[in-house]
Amino acid sequence: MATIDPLLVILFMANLLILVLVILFVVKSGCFSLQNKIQFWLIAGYILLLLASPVVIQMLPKENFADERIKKVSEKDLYVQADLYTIAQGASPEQIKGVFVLEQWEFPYNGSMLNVVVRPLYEYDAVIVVERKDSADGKIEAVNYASKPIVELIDLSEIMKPHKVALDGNVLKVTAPEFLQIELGVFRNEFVISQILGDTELESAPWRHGSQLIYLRVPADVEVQSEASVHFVEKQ
Amino acid sequence: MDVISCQELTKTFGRVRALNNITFTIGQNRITGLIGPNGAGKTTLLKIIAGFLRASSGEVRVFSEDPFNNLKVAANMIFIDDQMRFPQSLTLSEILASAAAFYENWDMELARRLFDYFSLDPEQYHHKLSKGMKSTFNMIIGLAARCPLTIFDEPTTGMDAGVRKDFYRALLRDYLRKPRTIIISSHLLNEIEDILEDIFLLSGGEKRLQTPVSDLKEFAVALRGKREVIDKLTAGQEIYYQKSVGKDHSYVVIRRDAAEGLLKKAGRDGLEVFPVKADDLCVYLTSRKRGGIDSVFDRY
Amino acid sequence: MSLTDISLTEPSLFDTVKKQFLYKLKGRLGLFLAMMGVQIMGLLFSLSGASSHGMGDNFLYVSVNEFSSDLIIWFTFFWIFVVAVLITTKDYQNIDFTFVANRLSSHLSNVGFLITAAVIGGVTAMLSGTLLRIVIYFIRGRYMLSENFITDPEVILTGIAVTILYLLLISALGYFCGVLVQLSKVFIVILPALYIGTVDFLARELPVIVKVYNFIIGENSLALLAVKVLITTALIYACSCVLANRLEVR
Amino acid sequence: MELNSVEGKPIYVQIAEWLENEILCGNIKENEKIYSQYQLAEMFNINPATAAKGINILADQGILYKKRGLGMFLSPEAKEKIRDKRKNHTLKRLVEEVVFEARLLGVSEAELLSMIRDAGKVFDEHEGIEGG
Repeated sequence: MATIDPLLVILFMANLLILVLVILFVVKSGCFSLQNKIQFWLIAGYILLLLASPVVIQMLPKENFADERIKKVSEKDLYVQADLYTIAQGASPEQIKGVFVLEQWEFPYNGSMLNVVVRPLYEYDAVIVVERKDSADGKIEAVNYASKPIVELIDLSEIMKPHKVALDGNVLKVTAPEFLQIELGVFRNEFVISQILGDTELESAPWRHGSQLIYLRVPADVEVQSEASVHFVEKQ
Repeated sequence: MDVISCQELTKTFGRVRALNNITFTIGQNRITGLIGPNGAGKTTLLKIIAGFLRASSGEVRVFSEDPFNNLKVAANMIFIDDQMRFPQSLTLSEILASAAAFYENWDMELARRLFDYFSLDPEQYHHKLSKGMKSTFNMIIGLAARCPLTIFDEPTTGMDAGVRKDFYRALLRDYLRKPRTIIISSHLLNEIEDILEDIFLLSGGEKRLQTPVSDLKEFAVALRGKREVIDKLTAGQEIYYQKSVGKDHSYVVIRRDAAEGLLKKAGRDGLEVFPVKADDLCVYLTSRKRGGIDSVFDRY
Repeated sequence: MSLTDISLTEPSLFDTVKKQFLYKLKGRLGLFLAMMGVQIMGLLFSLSGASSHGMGDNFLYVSVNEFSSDLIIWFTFFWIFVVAVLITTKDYQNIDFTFVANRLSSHLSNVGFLITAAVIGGVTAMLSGTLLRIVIYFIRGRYMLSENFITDPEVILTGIAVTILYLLLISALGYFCGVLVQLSKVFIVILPALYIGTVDFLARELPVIVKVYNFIIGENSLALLAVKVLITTALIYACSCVLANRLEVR
Repeated sequence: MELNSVEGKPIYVQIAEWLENEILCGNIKENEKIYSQYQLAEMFNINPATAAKGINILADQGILYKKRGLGMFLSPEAKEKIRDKRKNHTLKRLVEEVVFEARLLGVSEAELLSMIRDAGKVFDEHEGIEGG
């Protein structure tokens, strides 16, 4: 037999002791001298409340439910490991599975120099990839690619916040997305259910980090410079 | 046929012999008083009759059946004592309703009237009653159940004198209305003596006497007079009780039929003859030592 | 005079058991109150969540709180064990024998009571899980709730069925232990020792016990589980009745 | 009437005596049905069997007679029989006791007779007061 943490044993025993005391207190007590009728209605009320709860739960407004706001991920998506860094190494974003466009921008631009700044500086390493277009069409296109963050089989990409990209003179400002903190409540099936129906898929489901990448396509005649690290790729 | 019959009934608890070789019968529709000092085995005997305990040896028959674990005996018998337990969550009136379901002959009207008379609150809980009130309530159950065999084991524990009197009167009147076999155990005879038909004396786990109570008063006589005269007269008699009175007088209790011849002579010999009170006789017959507590001090 | 003059009641066993069963149900409401207390306590303990873990990157931090009503079910198991032991004690037995009873009718009505307790316990324990979800919904509104928040009826029914089966088995075991203790107080010492021994020593030395345990508890088919548990339960109850049938009462 | 259980007299004897007194007082007429054992049991709070024994004493002495299925009735010569019996038994025993006591105390026969006479006078006066 596996060794058991003595602390757990003590906690378990303490729990049992409390339970015994509660049962004995209720059963033995002269201090619990409820009229039989009150006792009966208390118990009946409790059972009725429980019987009603499956109905009540159906009627609760569910706008705050993950299931409602976020699509459940499919088996297919789950095992796609989307690595955005291959883009930085020259892969075409469209060819990578699991990568999607979170947001895109287009700016008319006639200058010859473009300064890309990242805010907040030093605190954030944005991954920026720059591709020089074939022609000088006077347009800067920016695409915010992302891979799906998947937690407990839930695709959180819908609530992912994109970067902010703005052009001011010859400065293209890339601002990090608002930091999102999400609390998720999930329910495990009771062991009596899982004995018969098997464990929920959750148990084995992997988690996926979501990551983001800013892909800039600049006119052929624009020179890009930046204090942040910028990856240049050639158009394939 | 008899309601109860026991043949050489013996009951031991471990090494303790609670009942020893008891043989008796109790007929139908009689009120029998089971009298004996504390520890005589009264409760044990009654519990065997009720089927709660098993006889170690011998044969017990109640309604011609072995009472132990017998549903038929249980359904026709009720056993009232101060150890009776009821569910704590039930009020007295709910307990009465439950009892009514169990006993075919249950008389709810009687129970209600007794409730009123003894001013018991039907909404009260049994475990909240005082000792005397508990006994009163138990007694009401015992009476209202109207079982062909009704056993009261020391039913008046904790009752005050007035209630005790009322109880015995209620018992008698209900018995007159619906005769049945009733056994009442007590360590004192005097207060139940009148309503009894038979008396069963038990002491040290042995049967001492079973007789109609009307014969009990004539069962023995007491003689008082000079010690040597008494000693001469009573030589060879069974002496139930003996006590020294004054310097050279003594007081003895002997069987009346054995003494019949002596009694005539007694007056002439200067002896006084007394009747013996029934409850005194019971004490004499069931006491551990002849001569009573005085015997402790006499040879001191 | 002869005995034929007395009109004696001829009770039927079934009738007596029925009356006693109803009497017990009425008189032991407090035990269900205890169940309520135990389950609500389990629910309160479950509110904090069984476990939580988190994951984050530059843009997102997700913390996941896992909730489970397993604890409520375990508490209910414990409750029925205590109840089963409790009703074998002298106090409860005396209540039986105040009115018409014999050993068999007393046991049968106890078994009936425990079956009722198992059914009520099973239904309430599983549904407490649903109640737990509702409570969490209201007190932890900021959560995004997901995954099994709403359980399919057939899943709940399966859960109820399995819980009831376990409760039946545990109540039978508890009753058996109680009866053993009534037979001899020695068992108060022996039983816990045996339990610890079984878990630790015997499991190693006697794999049979583990096999028996797995045979019953490790069953994945509801129908087979039901058959195994019901037969075992019936056997244990039968043993208890036979063992205690010669006991003296009151 | 309350029964006296302190005095050694058995209860059924007391019942019989009480019935005799009722008969002597004329509370029960000839050929009238007397109290049943159950009525007596209820009146005196005693076991009906004991009461029956008291009735049976009188029946044995012919004071009562039995009509089958109807109960006990007072025989016509009941008063006479009771008076005879009491004279021959109770009074005789009392006199014997008085004589015995007188002997023990050395009281002469003449002295005793005068005491009896005095007691009779006191009794007569008492009756007179009650009557007047």
